[in-house]
Amino acid sequence: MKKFINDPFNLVDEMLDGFLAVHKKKIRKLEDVRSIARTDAPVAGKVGIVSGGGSGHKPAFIGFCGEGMLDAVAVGEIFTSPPPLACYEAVKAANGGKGVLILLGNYAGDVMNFQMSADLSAADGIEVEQVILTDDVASAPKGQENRRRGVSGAFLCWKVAGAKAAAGGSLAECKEVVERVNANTRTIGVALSPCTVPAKGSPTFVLADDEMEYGVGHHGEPGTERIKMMSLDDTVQKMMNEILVDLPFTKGDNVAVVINGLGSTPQIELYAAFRKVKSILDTEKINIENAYVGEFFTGLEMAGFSITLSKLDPEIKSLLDAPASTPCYTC
Amino acid sequence: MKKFINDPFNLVDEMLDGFLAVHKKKIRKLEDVRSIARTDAPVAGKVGIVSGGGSGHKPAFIGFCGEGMLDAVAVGEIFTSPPPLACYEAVKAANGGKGVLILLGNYAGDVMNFQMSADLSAADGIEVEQVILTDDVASAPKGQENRRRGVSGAFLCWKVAGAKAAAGGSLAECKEVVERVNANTRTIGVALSPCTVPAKGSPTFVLADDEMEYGVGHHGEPGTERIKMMSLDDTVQKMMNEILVDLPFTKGDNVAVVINGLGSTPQIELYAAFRKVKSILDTEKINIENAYVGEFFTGLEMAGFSITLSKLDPEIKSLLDAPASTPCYTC
Amino acid sequence: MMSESISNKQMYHIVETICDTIEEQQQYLSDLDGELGDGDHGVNMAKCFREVRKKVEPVADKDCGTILKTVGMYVMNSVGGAMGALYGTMFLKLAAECTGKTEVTLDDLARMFTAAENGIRTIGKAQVGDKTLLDTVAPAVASLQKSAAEHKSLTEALAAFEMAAKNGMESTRDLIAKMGRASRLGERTIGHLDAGATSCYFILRSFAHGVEK
Amino acid sequence: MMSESISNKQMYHIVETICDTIEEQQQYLSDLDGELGDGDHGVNMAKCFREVRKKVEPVADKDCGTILKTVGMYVMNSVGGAMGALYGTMFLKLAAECTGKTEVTLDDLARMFTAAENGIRTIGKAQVGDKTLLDTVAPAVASLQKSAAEHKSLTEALAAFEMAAKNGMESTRDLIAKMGRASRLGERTIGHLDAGATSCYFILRSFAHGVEK
Ligand SMILES: Nc1ncnc2c1ncn2[C@@H]1O[C@H](COP(=O)(O)OP(=O)(O)O)[C@@H](O)[C@H]1O
Ligand SMILES: Nc1ncnc2c1ncn2[C@@H]1O[C@H](COP(=O)(O)OP(=O)(O)O)[C@@H](O)[C@H]1O
Ligand SMILES: [Mg+2]
Ligand SMILES: [Mg+2]
Ligand SMILES: [Mg+2]
Ligand SMILES: [Mg+2]
Repeated sequence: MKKFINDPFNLVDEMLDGFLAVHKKKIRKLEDVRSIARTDAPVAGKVGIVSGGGSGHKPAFIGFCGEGMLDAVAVGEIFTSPPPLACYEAVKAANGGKGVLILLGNYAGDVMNFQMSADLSAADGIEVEQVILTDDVASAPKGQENRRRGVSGAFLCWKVAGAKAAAGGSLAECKEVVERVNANTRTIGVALSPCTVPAKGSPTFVLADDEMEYGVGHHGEPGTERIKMMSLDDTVQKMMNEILVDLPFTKGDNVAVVINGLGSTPQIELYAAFRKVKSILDTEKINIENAYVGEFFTGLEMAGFSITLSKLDPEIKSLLDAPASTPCYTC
Repeated sequence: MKKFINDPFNLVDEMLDGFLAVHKKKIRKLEDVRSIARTDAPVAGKVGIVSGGGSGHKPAFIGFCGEGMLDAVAVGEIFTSPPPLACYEAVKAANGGKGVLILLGNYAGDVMNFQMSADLSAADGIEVEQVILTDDVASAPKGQENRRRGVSGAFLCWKVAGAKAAAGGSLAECKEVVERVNANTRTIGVALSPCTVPAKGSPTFVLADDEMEYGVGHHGEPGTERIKMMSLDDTVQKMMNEILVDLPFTKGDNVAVVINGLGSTPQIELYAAFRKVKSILDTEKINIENAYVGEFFTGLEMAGFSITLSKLDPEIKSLLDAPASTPCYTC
Repeated sequence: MMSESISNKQMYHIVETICDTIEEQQQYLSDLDGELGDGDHGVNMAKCFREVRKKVEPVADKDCGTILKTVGMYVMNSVGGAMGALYGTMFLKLAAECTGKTEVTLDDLARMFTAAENGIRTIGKAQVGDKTLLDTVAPAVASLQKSAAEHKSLTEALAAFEMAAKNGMESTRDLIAKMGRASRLGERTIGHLDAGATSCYFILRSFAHGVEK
Repeated sequence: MMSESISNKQMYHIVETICDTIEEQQQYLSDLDGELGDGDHGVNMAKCFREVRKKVEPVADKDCGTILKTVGMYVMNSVGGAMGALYGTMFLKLAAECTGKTEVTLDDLARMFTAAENGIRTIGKAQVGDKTLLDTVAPAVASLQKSAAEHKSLTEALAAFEMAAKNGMESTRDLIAKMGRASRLGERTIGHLDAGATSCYFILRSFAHGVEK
């Protein structure tokens, strides 16, 4: 394992120290727990939007804490969900009196810890709702959507939730619009090489020089197939075939596309992938309204990328386009 | 070589197709050459700011083309400077009648090709000035600063030049302020693993499992030393020792810091590195006014990072803080 | 001969035994998790119980409830992950049922573990047979309840408890994972022990072994 | 026996010979560049001259100036890098001195290469001895000028030209690089041939070999 680290068990704290120092104008740390909030949280009279999860996915989650997106974020160890107290304090910090919406990925640890924080918050009289995000088509078959992992589609959900809350939406409205985005979003990922959790020291999987892990998760979870290397265009075609039929996306749909680097894939390859996605969608007469290419939800230094397609309606489109100002995303 | 590519010789064009489609609101392609410009270029009555160089450094250079930064960018093959015609068309596209400033890295190909484009532009009656950027302390000893490579300090130069031009600065003023930034900026890089130019197919260098390339260039150029792996803190300390004495930076100075990922180093490590930089500067009583952590100038998928320190004066500080809206940097 | 209750001193030894055992078994637990999950279970557990050892030392002389609550609060509030929630709940529930006690009888122990099992079921939503640590906990707790009802000696009860936990752990080998990361692998999980069920066996076994010290 | 001038048909053969030679030597050139630079010289050159072959075919029957200008325009405007600028300049300067000519004499050739050398010096700012392609060009051009002044036969002149280019290339082995990427390596560059000087030798040699066809 070659990494720029000191004691692996201090890495998340050291990262957070650096992150807080760089972005002190936008975010602050909460006391006693490893959670952050936008500097002006709670915003009175606004629904609070909270997320969180394991570290190692940067810019997710903390990079999207700020105006127009997340009010507070609970920070876990690498690939490990944050404890209930961190989630609970994040909810309290986000609570501006109009309720708090928690968005979380569908991972056992996140579900348990956020549920406990929701129970604690409810006992405090805070109105709390949760939406569990499930966009990864590779992680469970169609018909079992609620068993799927939440992956890079989360970026769209955070953006929409934050914008809806900023626009004065009620807790129920914010929840409804995120559920709508989640229901209309599909992602699939592929990897060429694994990542290594520093505290563990060995890679999450091993691939031969001519192999790809198809359907891989953001933590290096095994995919649905181990396939031979293919050209970029063939890889994208295979991924798109799977995504398009799953929702399905059809002629005339308006969509947002996210091409998300999983860690060490150069941007040059991500933009080349977008080119192929666009040419497929052009052929299918599916209209790209919003496009995002870069790193949004990584898995440490994994080489790979994911494609997310999300069917838009006018409200969702306008919420995506609403302003946001966070450490890692500004529009 | 494991990469998401089709024909390696088409990679730059495919990337550019994708890039233009994603960022069409901010940038457009120039006709007949591989160069881009902000959609509203040339901006009448504003000095034009042009840069360019080989591809594979994304978000540099094209990611910083837009309001408040670069007006036009010439795009080369991977790690190969663009031809004179591409540079010349970029200059023409940026020329709003008040002259054009070209910022380029100190690489033989860039120097020759931009010089030819400057000659062609001058023959057209366009007032052109060039500043050759030279921030990499590892690439030539002190006293031979003008032989040094231009690396991630370029990000600060582009930002300052763009802001000065946007503020109505004359060509001479824009040139002078960039020269001031360049003269006050020092960078050093370190790598844990190489990158592979797709058309070549083999890595730029080979390191043992316990080795780092210290003083590495953005193309994987050999550094000044091949050293044993060290902790992050020791690595940063060694780099800072070299940077601090070179300018030198001293007590009471106000500085901007850039921690730049070279490709596959996770953000978590970059922020942890910033933490150590900050603690060293705190001890030295050097004041961090601006901090930038992320990828600004990569070398494909190299694992590594560079530290840039730039001494600020009030004008430079305010130009760094001025608004910019480009595909990959907005403030 | 063992006394018919567990003293607070013994409870402290139990916690020490847990810490020692997890440390020894770190690699084994990670290897098991590597087969079906992300391979970090040993590291997670070892890091957790290394810290537990430090946290619990200052309260070594306190009552059983305080000792177990100290473990539970740390695990619940600092560890994170499914393990933090599940084992945090387990220790907090154990603690809540012996608040203030410097001696814990077999009846107490049965009540404590019944509460712990319920807590784990509530938060984890797993069923017996889902290939989780519940497959270790449930038969062990049932055995404890039976021993208590039959007024067995503490020694006998703990031996049966350990054996039931071991059988429960072993039972996961033939099961298909229904919860957590491993559940994505479906049938491929057959033939492998569940990592959480195994670490849970080591923890429960430490109650038997720790008392003997 | 060779005629005393190079026809446009022969000039086209020369260009074809350059393309063939670069293709053959691709790996060798990359290996040389790998020792002192970034290892892409062979790939860069091969890609360039594969395209040159296509670009020059449609003008195969045109005058020498048109043929060489077609090469030069492509290299200058499409290749990029130091090589694009330097070789682009070389071919454009060669072309400019034989505009409209279907026959090129030794005197013409000497004038063409003198212009090319000057162009390379102006744009590259290298000196002889800096371990660049100029170390190949300069002695070869000097030899051509001498042959022209001494009214040598074209055959003799081209043989001397090739030999001078070869010696020039070989001279780079003992030099310290002063320009380009390799210059950062200082003394470590001694003992290695310069990649650009070597590709330049292959190009100049093709003038001799191409005429023989
Ligand atoms: N819902 C659940 N109820 C009970 N135990 C569970 C549940 N989900 C997961 N587990 C246990 O968690 C163990 C994995 O723990 P660990 O590797 O530390 O966490 P992670 O899966 O987050 O890496 C599994 O072996 C299983 O026994
Ligand atoms: N200023 C210069 N003048 C003449 N030749 C040069 C100069 N700088 C570099 N060269 C030549 O360029 C060659 C390297 O070319 P190449 O590998 O294609 O480009 P790059 O160095 O950009 O990868 C060197 O071997 C050297 O002969
Ligand atoms: Mg884990
Ligand atoms: Mg090169
Ligand atoms: Mg695990
Ligand atoms: Mg080269």
